[in-house]
Amino acid sequence: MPQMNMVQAINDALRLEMERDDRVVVLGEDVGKVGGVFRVTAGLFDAFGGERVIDTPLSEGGIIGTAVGMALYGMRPVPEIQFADFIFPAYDQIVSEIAKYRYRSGGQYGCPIVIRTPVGGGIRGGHYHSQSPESQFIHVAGLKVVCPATPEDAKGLLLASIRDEDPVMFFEPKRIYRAARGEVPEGDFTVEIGKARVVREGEDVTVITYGAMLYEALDAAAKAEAEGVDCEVIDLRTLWPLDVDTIVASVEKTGRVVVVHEAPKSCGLGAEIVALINEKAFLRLEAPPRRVTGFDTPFPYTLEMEYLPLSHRILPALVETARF
Amino acid sequence: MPQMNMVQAINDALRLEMERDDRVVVLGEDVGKVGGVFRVTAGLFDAFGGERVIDTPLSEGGIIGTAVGMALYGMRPVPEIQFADFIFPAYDQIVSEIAKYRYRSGGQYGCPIVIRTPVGGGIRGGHYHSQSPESQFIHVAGLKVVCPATPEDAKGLLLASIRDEDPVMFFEPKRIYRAARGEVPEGDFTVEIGKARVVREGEDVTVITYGAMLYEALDAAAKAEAEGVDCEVIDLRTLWPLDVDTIVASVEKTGRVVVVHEAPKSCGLGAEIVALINEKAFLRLEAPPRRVTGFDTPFPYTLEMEYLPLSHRILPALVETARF
Amino acid sequence: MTTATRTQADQGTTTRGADEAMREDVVRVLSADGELVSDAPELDDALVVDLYRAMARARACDLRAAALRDEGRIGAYDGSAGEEATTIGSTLALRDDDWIFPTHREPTVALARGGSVEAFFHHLFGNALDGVKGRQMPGGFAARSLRIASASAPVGTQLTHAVGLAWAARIRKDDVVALAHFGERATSSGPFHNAMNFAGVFKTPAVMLCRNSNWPQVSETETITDTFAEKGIAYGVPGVRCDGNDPLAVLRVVRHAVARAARGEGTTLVEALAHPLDGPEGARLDPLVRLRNYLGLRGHWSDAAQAELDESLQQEIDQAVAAASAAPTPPRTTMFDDVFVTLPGHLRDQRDA
Amino acid sequence: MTTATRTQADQGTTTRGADEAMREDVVRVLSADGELVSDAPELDDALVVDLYRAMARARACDLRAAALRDEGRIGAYDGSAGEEATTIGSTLALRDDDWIFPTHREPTVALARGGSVEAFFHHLFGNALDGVKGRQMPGGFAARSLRIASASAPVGTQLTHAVGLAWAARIRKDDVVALAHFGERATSSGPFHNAMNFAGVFKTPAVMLCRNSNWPQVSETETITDTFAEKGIAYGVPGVRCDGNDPLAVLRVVRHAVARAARGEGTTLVEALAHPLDGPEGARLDPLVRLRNYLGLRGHWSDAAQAELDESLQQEIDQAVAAASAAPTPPRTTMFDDVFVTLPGHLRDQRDA
Ligand SMILES: Cc1ncc(C[n+]2csc(CCOP(=O)(O)OP(=O)(O)O)c2C)c(N)n1
Ligand SMILES: Cc1ncc(C[n+]2csc(CCOP(=O)(O)OP(=O)(O)O)c2C)c(N)n1
Ligand SMILES: [Mg+2]
Ligand SMILES: [Mg+2]
Repeated sequence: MPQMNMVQAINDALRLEMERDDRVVVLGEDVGKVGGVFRVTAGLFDAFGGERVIDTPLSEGGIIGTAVGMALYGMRPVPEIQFADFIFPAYDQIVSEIAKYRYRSGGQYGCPIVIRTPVGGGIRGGHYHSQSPESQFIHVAGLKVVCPATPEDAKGLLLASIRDEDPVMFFEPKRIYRAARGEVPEGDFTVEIGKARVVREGEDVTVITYGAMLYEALDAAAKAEAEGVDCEVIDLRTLWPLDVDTIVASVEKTGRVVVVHEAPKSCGLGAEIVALINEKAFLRLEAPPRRVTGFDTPFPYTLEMEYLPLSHRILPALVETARF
Repeated sequence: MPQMNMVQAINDALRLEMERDDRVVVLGEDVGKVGGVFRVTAGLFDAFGGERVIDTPLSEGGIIGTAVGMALYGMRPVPEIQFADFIFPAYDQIVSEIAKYRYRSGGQYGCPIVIRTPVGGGIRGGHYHSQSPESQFIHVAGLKVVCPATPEDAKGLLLASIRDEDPVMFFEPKRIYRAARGEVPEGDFTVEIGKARVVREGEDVTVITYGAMLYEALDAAAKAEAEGVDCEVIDLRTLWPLDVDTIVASVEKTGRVVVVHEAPKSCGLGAEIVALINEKAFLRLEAPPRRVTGFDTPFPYTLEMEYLPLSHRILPALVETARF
Repeated sequence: MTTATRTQADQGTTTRGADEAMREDVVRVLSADGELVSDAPELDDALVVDLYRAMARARACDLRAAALRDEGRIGAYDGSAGEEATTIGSTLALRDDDWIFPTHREPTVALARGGSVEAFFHHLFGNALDGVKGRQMPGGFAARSLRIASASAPVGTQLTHAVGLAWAARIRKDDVVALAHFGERATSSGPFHNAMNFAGVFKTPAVMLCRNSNWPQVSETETITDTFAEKGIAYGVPGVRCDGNDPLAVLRVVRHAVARAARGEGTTLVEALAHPLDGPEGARLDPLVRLRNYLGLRGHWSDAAQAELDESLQQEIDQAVAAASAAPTPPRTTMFDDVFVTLPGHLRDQRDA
Repeated sequence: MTTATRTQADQGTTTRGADEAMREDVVRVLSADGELVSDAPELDDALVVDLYRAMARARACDLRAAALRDEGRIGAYDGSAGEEATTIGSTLALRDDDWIFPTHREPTVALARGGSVEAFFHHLFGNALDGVKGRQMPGGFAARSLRIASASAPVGTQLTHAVGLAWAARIRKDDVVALAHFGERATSSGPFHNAMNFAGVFKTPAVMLCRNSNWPQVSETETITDTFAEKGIAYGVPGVRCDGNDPLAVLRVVRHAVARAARGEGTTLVEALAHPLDGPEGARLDPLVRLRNYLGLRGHWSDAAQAELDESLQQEIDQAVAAASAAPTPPRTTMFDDVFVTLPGHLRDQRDA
């Protein structure tokens, strides 16, 4: 299998699906001739032309709002938002329209749109090139939310997302766009939406994470091992709907949980996971579930490496939870 | 003390503060000559004129975006959004600008804006006149979030909010706009932001709620008493920052918790409260914390009374939690 | 019912007369008394009779719905009684292939596209037979089989949807036009700006139909421009104004815009100036009366025809209301359907708790 | 530094010549060689020298910042080298009382309002002495004492802020004008629509200054209108175009817009057509060279003066960069400040964990 980074894997998925299905169109700011800020759509304009790889005006609301109409007509729009931080001008279209279209039309219409956007910090981007707004979409019923951490998952999940009849928020962890490399199957394959992956098996503490923080969690787990703590690390891959079975099975085994995410702590996905574990495995809990997350501040600039829940912040939580 | 309903209490607070402080302006769709959809601003246009009680174009983004500029200039804008469901066109201005303005300017500027908007269901309003989006604002650092359940709190909290140097989301539970009546102190007084109220004391189960659901929780608590379950009911009043001390003190006593809110369950404020209690009082928990909330669906129309977490849904949760 | 073919529409609008009419300040075809005041394009009398019948049906359903609302038997209902020139006139200017993006005020357009009166009332009652399964307020209908999008409350959002659908049709090289309804206040909304700009840049085959129902009052709160049509200039989208109480004016202007769109020339912004029925000029300018007079003058309508129509509409509506009010409420479990195509675990839990 | 008084501005723009110039398609005062090409309004030579010095200072700081960026010593920095006619010309058209709402490209406007070079570089380094406490990228500065709002990344948001501030000043009956900077692509954003519409309806004393830096290319992706200025028509806001590489043209047009705003006549949309420095015409039309030639022709500038200025700027900048790169990083605990005025419990917990 070829080695690819995340950018290449996503590009490969887009190209493949555009060849396979002529209803698929890519649209967004600078996605065409320029190939996107992160070059994720590079080459697609030349391959498929300006009617399928569309440079739009600078308006996220317009991009997503027109994508709705395209989807109603039977197309498969895959809009790109340059940074997740700039998705909010389109928030109304996403939460009031896309998320509710199937429901409010009594199932007559669907809105199969995949909104691709880079998330997360670690690139010296400050408030507006670093945020992780996934819980602002999870709380709203009607959206699937995906966040791959490996090139293989990025390709397989993107192909699954474009073929899904439901709208999907597809968050791409930009910090590992090029840093995460790995083997990626050639040609067509999908990774099922809604299935987490146990990346590392362990007996003592369950670590639940996703996106770029997977690598921090794995690093902390390796270091915890040196301290005699055996961690199981789960990469959620799909953030909504959650793979509750995989989470609960692990917690049933370990009785101890640490959730790690970049997004601010309060009302983040970590809170939901802790509450769910309380509902599903309360009697098995041997220590208070911990959250190691971004802080409840805007994403800072100079101090971003203090803000992110990196390995050195995860490690003590693992050890303390194991020894509670 | 005079009896007032919520609408009258809020109107009274606005009038009082506009008299006291000429920097206060009210703006929004139909808030002037018409006096607002729910008549909350009735009479203010006649009393203060069109430069302080301003009918704006139909654009929530414009209302909130210009309010930012007013606040930077030293005014105290109190914009109204007709229904919380229509706040999302202004979401970018709220989460990207208002919430971050003080932080990103290194404390040079503040954005003291109070955004008033009716929330909640029970008025046959369907998806778009019923939602409770509070967690979509709590997750974003930099906003205070308030939701009164009584006329007295509505007046006192609104006065405190307008005088606060931080931006405040002021959610008004529209189902009890007229149904909640009570004594309201005349003239000037404030209710401190960040303080919950123990509305009913009890030993067995702590019920944490806010807004219109307070009355459902109290009703369920009264019925639970008949079944021998003694509930303590906390009205949060301020949803962010949370009054953690009051919550933890109660859970330390009861060891059992039920959180009740109208908003969808997943990633709602209830999840955060459960996760916080895990962090602060894990060893005192004698039963899994429960959430009785709106479902993870868009807010329905015909079936809205099945959707809301009314007394008949709260009661079994109280009893089961007490007997766990 | 909507018999307009693209060729007809073309004929109706590429004649010299029609094009010149488009250059008028406010396009008008009928006087208040129903007499032709401008050089009318070829009009098929049978089509005008169809138009009149569809308008009468819409009016009757709107009035009954308002009565049901006032009796508290259904929820809040606005409708568009008095605005049939715009709602129904524009619908008959489209082919069945074309799409309609209504606001919550135009559920009656479904009736003009072959939707049944019974389906209309099932929806208003939000019952188990409602096409949208009781999920939305009376204004929030949808009819995919009729190519009518899902109406909803947030003002303006449907404008970008219409442009997006038209754009998709253009990309697919289909001869399909999308028409969006909206009120004049929606021009202040964000989606208006987005829809108009994308429509301009991508030359989408869309028609943006603005009901200026505040007319002849000026909407000082929304804009200081004299017209809403001129807002098109910012986007390279031509604006046309027409008498919104004149069904034949709306028909002509929308046909013109549709033909223009179909020719690949892009979007037109239409401002229909509508005197509200309860306004000072409402009764005098009632589009229903105006069109009936026109047909009467041409010998295509009579008091007997009117009596028969009234009678049959009342019967149809009575039966539909009886059926709709007798139908059951949607079962509780349906609340959890259609959030996603297949029920996920957490919703199964919530449904079965 | 910004010595313009409202009266001067008025004089500068109510003369016959100035008003006529506003009616030109593209207002231009200087030729590429620095000769007057239009009947100039009274221009105080001392002010023009100030303008030239401020532009030179901005250019020098911008170039050094770009170098620091290329060396990886600071984060992403765009700046506006070559656009000083617009950034600095407009700043000197304002009084100190007036407000500026910049994008991330105009941190140099602070330098033209009395901000120090050292403060400029402390900010770029995001160090403990940075006025915004290291919280934003290099473009995201703020200077309340200079009445400069907080620049940020989201395109367009500051436009409504500027209009809101101007509106507030109008309500308070203060003689204050707000000027917003933005690029031509921002005209597609939602806030542009909101800001322009509110500006029209409430006649706010604001100036909307659009840098069309794509010029002479047409931004086909953003709009199909020929100009960005004409977008004002949709909002009843007059649009004026000027040569964005001509500092005196920008000065004149912005003064005119400011005076108009101060007279209570509302907002003006200014489109400044700027050839980028690295574009085909950039070197020839460099606004710095153009203004230096103008001053030279009038005997107000010399090679010696230039050498002295270059020397002193380099010294000032060297010192500032040294100080800024030596200053410490903001302490970790500061990350939790300024989210709210007082630190709430949950942030105390997070800080002290
Ligand atoms: C985004 C949004 N804001 C506010 C409302 C509340 N609202 C419902 S109808 C209406 C007035 C709409 O006026 P117009 O667009 O002219 O349509 P009309 O009702 O006159 O047909 C308002 C403000 C809404 N539905 N959506
Ligand atoms: C809302 C939003 N969307 C996208 C971006 C990413 N972005 C940054 S600058 C830019 C282009 C801006 O062009 P223009 O407004 O003409 O300003 P210029 O950079 O040319 O000065 C884009 C798309 C952003 N910052 N904000
Ligand atoms: Mg209207
Ligand atoms: Mg530009």
